[in-house]
Amino acid sequence: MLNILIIIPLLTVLGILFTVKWEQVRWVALVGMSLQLLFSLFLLWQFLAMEGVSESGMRLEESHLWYKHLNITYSIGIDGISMALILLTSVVIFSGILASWNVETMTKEFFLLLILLSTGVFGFFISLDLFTMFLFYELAVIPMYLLIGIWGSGPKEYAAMKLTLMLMAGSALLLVGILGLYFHSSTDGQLSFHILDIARQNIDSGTQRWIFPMTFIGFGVLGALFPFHTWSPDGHASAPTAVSMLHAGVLMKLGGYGCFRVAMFLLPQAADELSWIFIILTTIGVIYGAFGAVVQKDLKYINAYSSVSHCGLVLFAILMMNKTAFNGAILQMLSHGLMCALFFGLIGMIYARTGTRDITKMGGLMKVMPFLSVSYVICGLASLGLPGLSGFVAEMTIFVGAFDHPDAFHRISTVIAISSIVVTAVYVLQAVAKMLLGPIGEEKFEKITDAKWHEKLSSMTLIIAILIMGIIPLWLSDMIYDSLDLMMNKFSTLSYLVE
Amino acid sequence: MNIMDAIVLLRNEALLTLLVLVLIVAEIASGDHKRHISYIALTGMLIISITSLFSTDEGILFGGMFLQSDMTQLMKGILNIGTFIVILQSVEWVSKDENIPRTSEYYALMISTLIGMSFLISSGDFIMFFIGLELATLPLAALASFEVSQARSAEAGIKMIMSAAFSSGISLMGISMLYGLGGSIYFSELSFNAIASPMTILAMVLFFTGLAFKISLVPFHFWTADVYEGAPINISSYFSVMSKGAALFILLIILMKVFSAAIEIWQPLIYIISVVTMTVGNLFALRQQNIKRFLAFSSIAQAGFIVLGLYSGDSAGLNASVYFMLVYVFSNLGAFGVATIISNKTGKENIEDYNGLYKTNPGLSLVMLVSLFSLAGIPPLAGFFGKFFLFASAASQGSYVLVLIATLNATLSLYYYLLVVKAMFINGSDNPIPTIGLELFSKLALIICIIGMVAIGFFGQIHDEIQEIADKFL
Amino acid sequence: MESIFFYLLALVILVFSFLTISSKNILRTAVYLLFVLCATAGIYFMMNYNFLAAVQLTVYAGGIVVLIIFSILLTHQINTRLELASLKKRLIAAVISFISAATFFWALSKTTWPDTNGGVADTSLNNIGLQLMNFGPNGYVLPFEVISILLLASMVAAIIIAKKFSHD
Amino acid sequence: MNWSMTILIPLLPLLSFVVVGLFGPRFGRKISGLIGTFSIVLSAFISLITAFKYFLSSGMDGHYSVIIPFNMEWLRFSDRLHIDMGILLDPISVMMLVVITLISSLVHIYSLGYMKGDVGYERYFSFLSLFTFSMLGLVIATNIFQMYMFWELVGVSSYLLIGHYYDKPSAVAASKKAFIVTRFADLGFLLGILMLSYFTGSFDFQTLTDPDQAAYTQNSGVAFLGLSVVSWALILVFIGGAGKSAMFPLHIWLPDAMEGPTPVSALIHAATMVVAGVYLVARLFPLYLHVAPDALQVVAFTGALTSLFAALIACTQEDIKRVLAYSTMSQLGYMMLALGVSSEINDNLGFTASMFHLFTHAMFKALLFLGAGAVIHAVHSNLMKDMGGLRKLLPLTSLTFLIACLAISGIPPFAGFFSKDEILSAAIASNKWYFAVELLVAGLTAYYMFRLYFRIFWNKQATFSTEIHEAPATMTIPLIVLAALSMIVGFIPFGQYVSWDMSAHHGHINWYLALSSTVVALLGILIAMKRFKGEVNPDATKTGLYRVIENKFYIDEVYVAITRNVIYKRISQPVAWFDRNIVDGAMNGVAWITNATSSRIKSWQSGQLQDYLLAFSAGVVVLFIVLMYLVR
Amino acid sequence: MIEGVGLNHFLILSGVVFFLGMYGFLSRRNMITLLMSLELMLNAVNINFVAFNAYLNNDFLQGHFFALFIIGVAAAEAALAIAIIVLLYRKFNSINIEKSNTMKH
Repeated sequence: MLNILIIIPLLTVLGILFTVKWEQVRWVALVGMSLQLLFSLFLLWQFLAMEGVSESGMRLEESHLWYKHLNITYSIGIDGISMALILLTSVVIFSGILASWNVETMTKEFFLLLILLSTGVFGFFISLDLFTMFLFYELAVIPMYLLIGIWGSGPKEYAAMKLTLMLMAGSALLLVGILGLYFHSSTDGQLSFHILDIARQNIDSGTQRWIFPMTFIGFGVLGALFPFHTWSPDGHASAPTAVSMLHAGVLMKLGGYGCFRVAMFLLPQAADELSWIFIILTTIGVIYGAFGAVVQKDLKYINAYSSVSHCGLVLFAILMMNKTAFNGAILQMLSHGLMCALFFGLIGMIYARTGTRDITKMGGLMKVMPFLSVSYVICGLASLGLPGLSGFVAEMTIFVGAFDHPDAFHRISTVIAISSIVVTAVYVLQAVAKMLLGPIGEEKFEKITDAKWHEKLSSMTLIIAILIMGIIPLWLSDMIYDSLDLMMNKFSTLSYLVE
Repeated sequence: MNIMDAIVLLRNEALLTLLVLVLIVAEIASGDHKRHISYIALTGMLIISITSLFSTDEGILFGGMFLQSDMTQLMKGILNIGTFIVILQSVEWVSKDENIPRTSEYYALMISTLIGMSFLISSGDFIMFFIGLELATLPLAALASFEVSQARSAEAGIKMIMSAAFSSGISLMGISMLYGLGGSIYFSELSFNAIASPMTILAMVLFFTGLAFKISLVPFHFWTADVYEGAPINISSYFSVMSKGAALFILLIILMKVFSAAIEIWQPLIYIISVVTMTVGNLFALRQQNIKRFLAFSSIAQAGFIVLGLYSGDSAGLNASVYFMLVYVFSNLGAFGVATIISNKTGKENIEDYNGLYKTNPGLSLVMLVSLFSLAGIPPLAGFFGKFFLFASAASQGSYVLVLIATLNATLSLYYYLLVVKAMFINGSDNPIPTIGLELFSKLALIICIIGMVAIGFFGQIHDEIQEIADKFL
Repeated sequence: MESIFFYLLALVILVFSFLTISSKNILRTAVYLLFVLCATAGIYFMMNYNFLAAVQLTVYAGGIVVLIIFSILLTHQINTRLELASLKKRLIAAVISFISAATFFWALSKTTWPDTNGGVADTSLNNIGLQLMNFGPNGYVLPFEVISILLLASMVAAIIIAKKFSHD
Repeated sequence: MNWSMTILIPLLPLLSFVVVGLFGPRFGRKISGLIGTFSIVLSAFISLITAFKYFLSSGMDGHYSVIIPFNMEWLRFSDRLHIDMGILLDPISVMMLVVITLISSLVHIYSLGYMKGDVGYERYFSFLSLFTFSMLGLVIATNIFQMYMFWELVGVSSYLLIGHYYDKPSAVAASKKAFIVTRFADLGFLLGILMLSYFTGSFDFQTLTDPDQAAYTQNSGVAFLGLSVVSWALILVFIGGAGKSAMFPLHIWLPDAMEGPTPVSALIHAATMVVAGVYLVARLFPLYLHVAPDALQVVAFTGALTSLFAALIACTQEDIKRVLAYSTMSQLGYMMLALGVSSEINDNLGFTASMFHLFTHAMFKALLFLGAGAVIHAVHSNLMKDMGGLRKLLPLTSLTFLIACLAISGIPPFAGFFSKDEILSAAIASNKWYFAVELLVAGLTAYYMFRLYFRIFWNKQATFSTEIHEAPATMTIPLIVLAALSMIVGFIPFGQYVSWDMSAHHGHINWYLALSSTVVALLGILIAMKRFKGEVNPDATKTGLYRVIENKFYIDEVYVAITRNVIYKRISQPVAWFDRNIVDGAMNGVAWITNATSSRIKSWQSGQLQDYLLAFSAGVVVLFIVLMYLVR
Repeated sequence: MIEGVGLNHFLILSGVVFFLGMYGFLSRRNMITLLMSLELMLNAVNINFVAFNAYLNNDFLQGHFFALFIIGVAAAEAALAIAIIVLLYRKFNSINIEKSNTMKH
């Protein structure tokens, strides 16, 4: 059944290929992605209806042998974590399509690549086999180059190249890590790329110690791990709206999810031993991204740095290695995905109207485009962790989880990370104040119109998702929480870890 | 041995020789309708390609000078298919006014090199090895200087033949030493009483250079770029795939089978060569302006990856290399195919000229894109699988550092492939290449390449099949 | 007695080899090369490889050197004094050649050659002819055939390159 | 007894917020305003019923029990830690419910008139409803995390309302400042919560405030800087409270917050939200008292300092709303002090006193603000120099304002007298210095309030550009109601209802103290009357010290210096620079090095065949040597 | 096999000739002299083969035949090279190897 998640986008791609008029292309894309969204919801319903967790912890598992000799399989399956991220992806891609309704140059190619990218993302989230996971990972990254390079703005070639190369360099490390895992997946008998198979194996700690950094940094690059995050500001700033949305909203989650599923899950011992290095890095990243955002003038840069901070929090939480923090990490991925997508979507819409992204040149936009402005404010509030919106749920879970470590090192880094929420408030409100409030910046802004239907629908989808997550988080949190048992079992073999 | 069995074992070589003869006869018979010769060559190659798909018996002919097995047959098949594609791509160029008088010579020479490669792969002793190698090389030098009106074509020819001669001299020195040390020219009878003795190592290195030269491994690669640039572009593509492939195959066979006991010597050799080759190839490739030079350096870097498969010295490595070569045929010929068409129609060979290509020639740009991505190893194109298996085979020996260097190099290579992609898709141009109407054969060639690149990866059976052949072979 | 003769020939080979690579007159160079080849043929004779020596004389000395002389004439080089390459280049070439040679001789000094001599091969023309046409072990009919393809191809190749086409 | 009705108290405003917020523009101004007002009035009504029920029926035996009519799991962190959403009824929360809904209803009604003609009318009402909802959620929180959530929501609705006039840069800046400063303080709150919950394994107030549990006894040892871990946690929590309640030095946002519409100031920045800090400390009071008395010292000291400090500044301000804002701060200081000095010695009178003062203060301070609003509404200015002699033009406003001034000054029998008296008696029982300070502040309070009063309503008649007339009924009715309340609420026997252990106490008035404080207050009034009843030249009296005080001790400037110079220039800009140049530079550097290497080795490919072959030969030799080295 | 002459003497002779040829190939400018240097190298290799055949593997004539085929290939190589040299001479009007460096970097 999970195959449908890949089949729908692929069919959409085909559909787009055979569509002639550019006006129709976007409709094809929209219909495809609406189906995808509906199917994700259906899947969620199915998932929640399913009683109990199977022995492997995964549901709807399927496995087909692909490369017999290397025992590469096409294995898919979901647990609560992937389910949540699939939902996120389908929401974001849906609103991404709507947000890029007005792409007029090479429309066909644009939507084609966009949906191809989303195929990669869906595939990644349902993969249980490291090989296919890696395959989908790269499939998701590469269309980015063209999407930014062709439809981007500013120094787009540079940004696209930097982004692609840094991410691919990350995946270079990752590949080595994956091969390392593969060749240690069994001491006798058949080697395997299957995550659950590898998880059953206790890899010796010396091996873990070198594979862990490889995989963690490899995925971490995409998860904006400091200091490998520099592709993010330039990349986001140059990318077209929907791409920024998808990239910040979904693609960066691949990094976090990968760190979680591969680095932490399969290499618990090394994770425990080496986490301090990465905790330092992520703590720096969290606070550093926030401070970096304070002085930015370009809206996209503000959000890019804020992403560094928020995604740093994801990795930070993952490294805290207890159930609550893991839960928080996944929630933060969802929350950040939704609000970052909304942010970038709104920025795109604002940019399309004002022709600038410099907050010092804008002002008073609340008057002329109340819908977009209010959406922006809601998003900003979600970003700074206002209760009732998604950010709060995620951040608090992380903080509570992270605070569960009694030693001074974890405590101090937690406190530093928490203090970022103040800085977040500073830059969010600063942007809101300069851009939306105050007197109208330039005369030409007075003629600006508010959002069109597709823009409204795009924003509303995300806002509703943010609200649902913020107001009734329990089902989501429980869904993720219950799926963490698999992970925790793996950790429980390490007697010295605190639960 | 039954004569019929012998002919069946020799079918590839026999048919190719027959084709050469037919071509020469056709030259006389064709008169003014030289274009028909192209069709003959095409049909011939198609038939031969198809026959090479069938599995074969193991066989030893000529007292051990000719060895045939499924593996060698597979290798020949890959080369045949590649040659078929190259010929498809050549038809347009050969039919130009200045080339058409020499049509049959062109094909005859090309196919005679293919005969050489075929014998090279099947060689069971050093004499056949040497003659096969020379037959695979010498006519190519002539083909490189085929465009007699072009000075740089002549220059390519001289660089090719001089380098080749020098390298075969060095290599022969090594062979003579191996003969002295091993006591025989037959691979099966070679025996070394002290593998790690200085002379054995020296002889092996000297011998290795002859093939390294053909595969364009650093530091024996310098001729490559100049020759590719100067030679007619079809010949460059032939160089980059077939010539390289044949040498790689025989290197695989010799190292893994003949010198399998000497793995402690050549494993570090491959390590060093592989690292140096991909790094240097990449570093040069990223600053090239001419598409042929660019592809030349890219193919050098690819060669660095290919020899990774040798590193493990087991059947998985053999499989990985052969599999990659299969993929590489389609990928590289796809890229070269586009470059050929553009060069033939407009004479433009600089990457700058490709600016804005997508606007005017979306089809060609897409083929180029897919080919370059396949070369760069981007999923789900076949190149990704090929590279992955190469890395996996190297990693199976525990050499993760080597794999890391390779993967980082793959990233670096992505950079320059993206430069071309950027030129085609992103850059604008005041004077773009006009829309090109494709001829049937060129189109067909591109379609075959695309199918190859897109489809191969999805069929795991191909890999498994090669694995079985490789297991049987070693 | 034989050994003295060998050393004499060896000396000839060495001296003329050296002259071949150092002479400034191209025609003389060709002649020096001829001497080298002939002296080598002499060694072959001494070793009882008469057929090989004959081939050496006819193909090498008679064929290739003549070909070279023709090409000298064709390219109007007969009177030009060869210019020397730059000192730097010669120096680098000398150093690299010398190091290569040194490595080679060092390796040679470390080598004991395995002696697998059993009997003495028949080097008569008759036997050689039989072996050349034999397709069993130690028969050389296959290389013989393949080299014919090589020669054919080379011939075709040489023709298409050197031939002047009408529109050239 | 069925308390499920109470759930409507917060839900009605929430509903109003959603309905008005989403459909306000559709409904039109009038209906939106009415929906908002009606829902909150209904909510107030239910609150009053609840209060009656609670105090009269539940506390018959002199002891009130905690009632949790509703509690539902909202988010689960781990097996032991989870956030619940629920309703907790105990004396202080019921008292707060009444205060909030009452003041809010009056402010709503008042706003119907005050905001008439404003562009963002619907927005205003929806946010007002949001605020009310959040504030109600805060006080009825069953656990500290729920409180934190609503705490944040309160902060954001305050932000939204302060920035109501969002095209005015000063309002925008003020709203931003308010949010960020309180956010900073909330950081302390959050850390405090995390620490407390880590030790106790619960967010629940009932578990949390049980001082006997093992977590506290185990962690009572000195951990850091002479204080125990729990003390630190409670100090951190107090920082959160101090931020909301504008305690020194986190007070800087409150005066600026006066940029918002005046009814908002009355509701949020005088009566309800700013007392959240006090309420927080009161909520955790058993914990402070038993586990961390040293934290309570901090509370007391901060309260005393703030009350004095703010009172001094209030004497110098020209903007009437700012005077009131500083006055609020000063009174909040009183409340904090009262909590801080509360101890076993005098039966924890301070706790009751604090709550009592909170209660009375809400009434008269709201009245003051609303009165000031009426004045501003008439005069269209906030500055005293534009006013004067208004008592004839605005007789009703003048009268109610006078009542409020008397109430806040602590003149019997107005409400403030009773509560202030209790505070003073609590203070004197604890520390003489605190008493002295508070007495001084009482005098100062009287002084600045009457300075305000005289300068607005007496003084010389100012000239006005427009005609001045009394406000409409929607605005005057709340004034009258509040004036009435300010007069009578002091007589409520507060100790019987609200006390720290939830049992009824019988308070009594300490007449010596009452006398002394009244005298001091009267003295203040007299001085003010002497100086400001007639014409004044505001510039004449400005000495150096006066200027320092007028400029609020330059605290704002210090803050600006810190934020601008340290955070912005010393941290953020360097971080941005570092990112652009060092981190990004490193990545670009890798690319540069690759390119440079590439162009450096370009000459290898010289086009000279012999160079190639030289490399070839050299390669052979090098390979051989390396292999010799490696193999052997 | 020659009485009184060891295998190493042959090898030293061939080695010296080979590396002289190599030096010539690497240092001379005229393409025809390059070709001649190459012949020296191949000749040296032939000596090797013959010597090994005579001294070590006298059972068969493998080295002998190898030398024979090398001569044949060398002839083909030389012929082709000369054809290209002639072609080049027509284009560049020079057979200086250093002059044909139009393609580089």
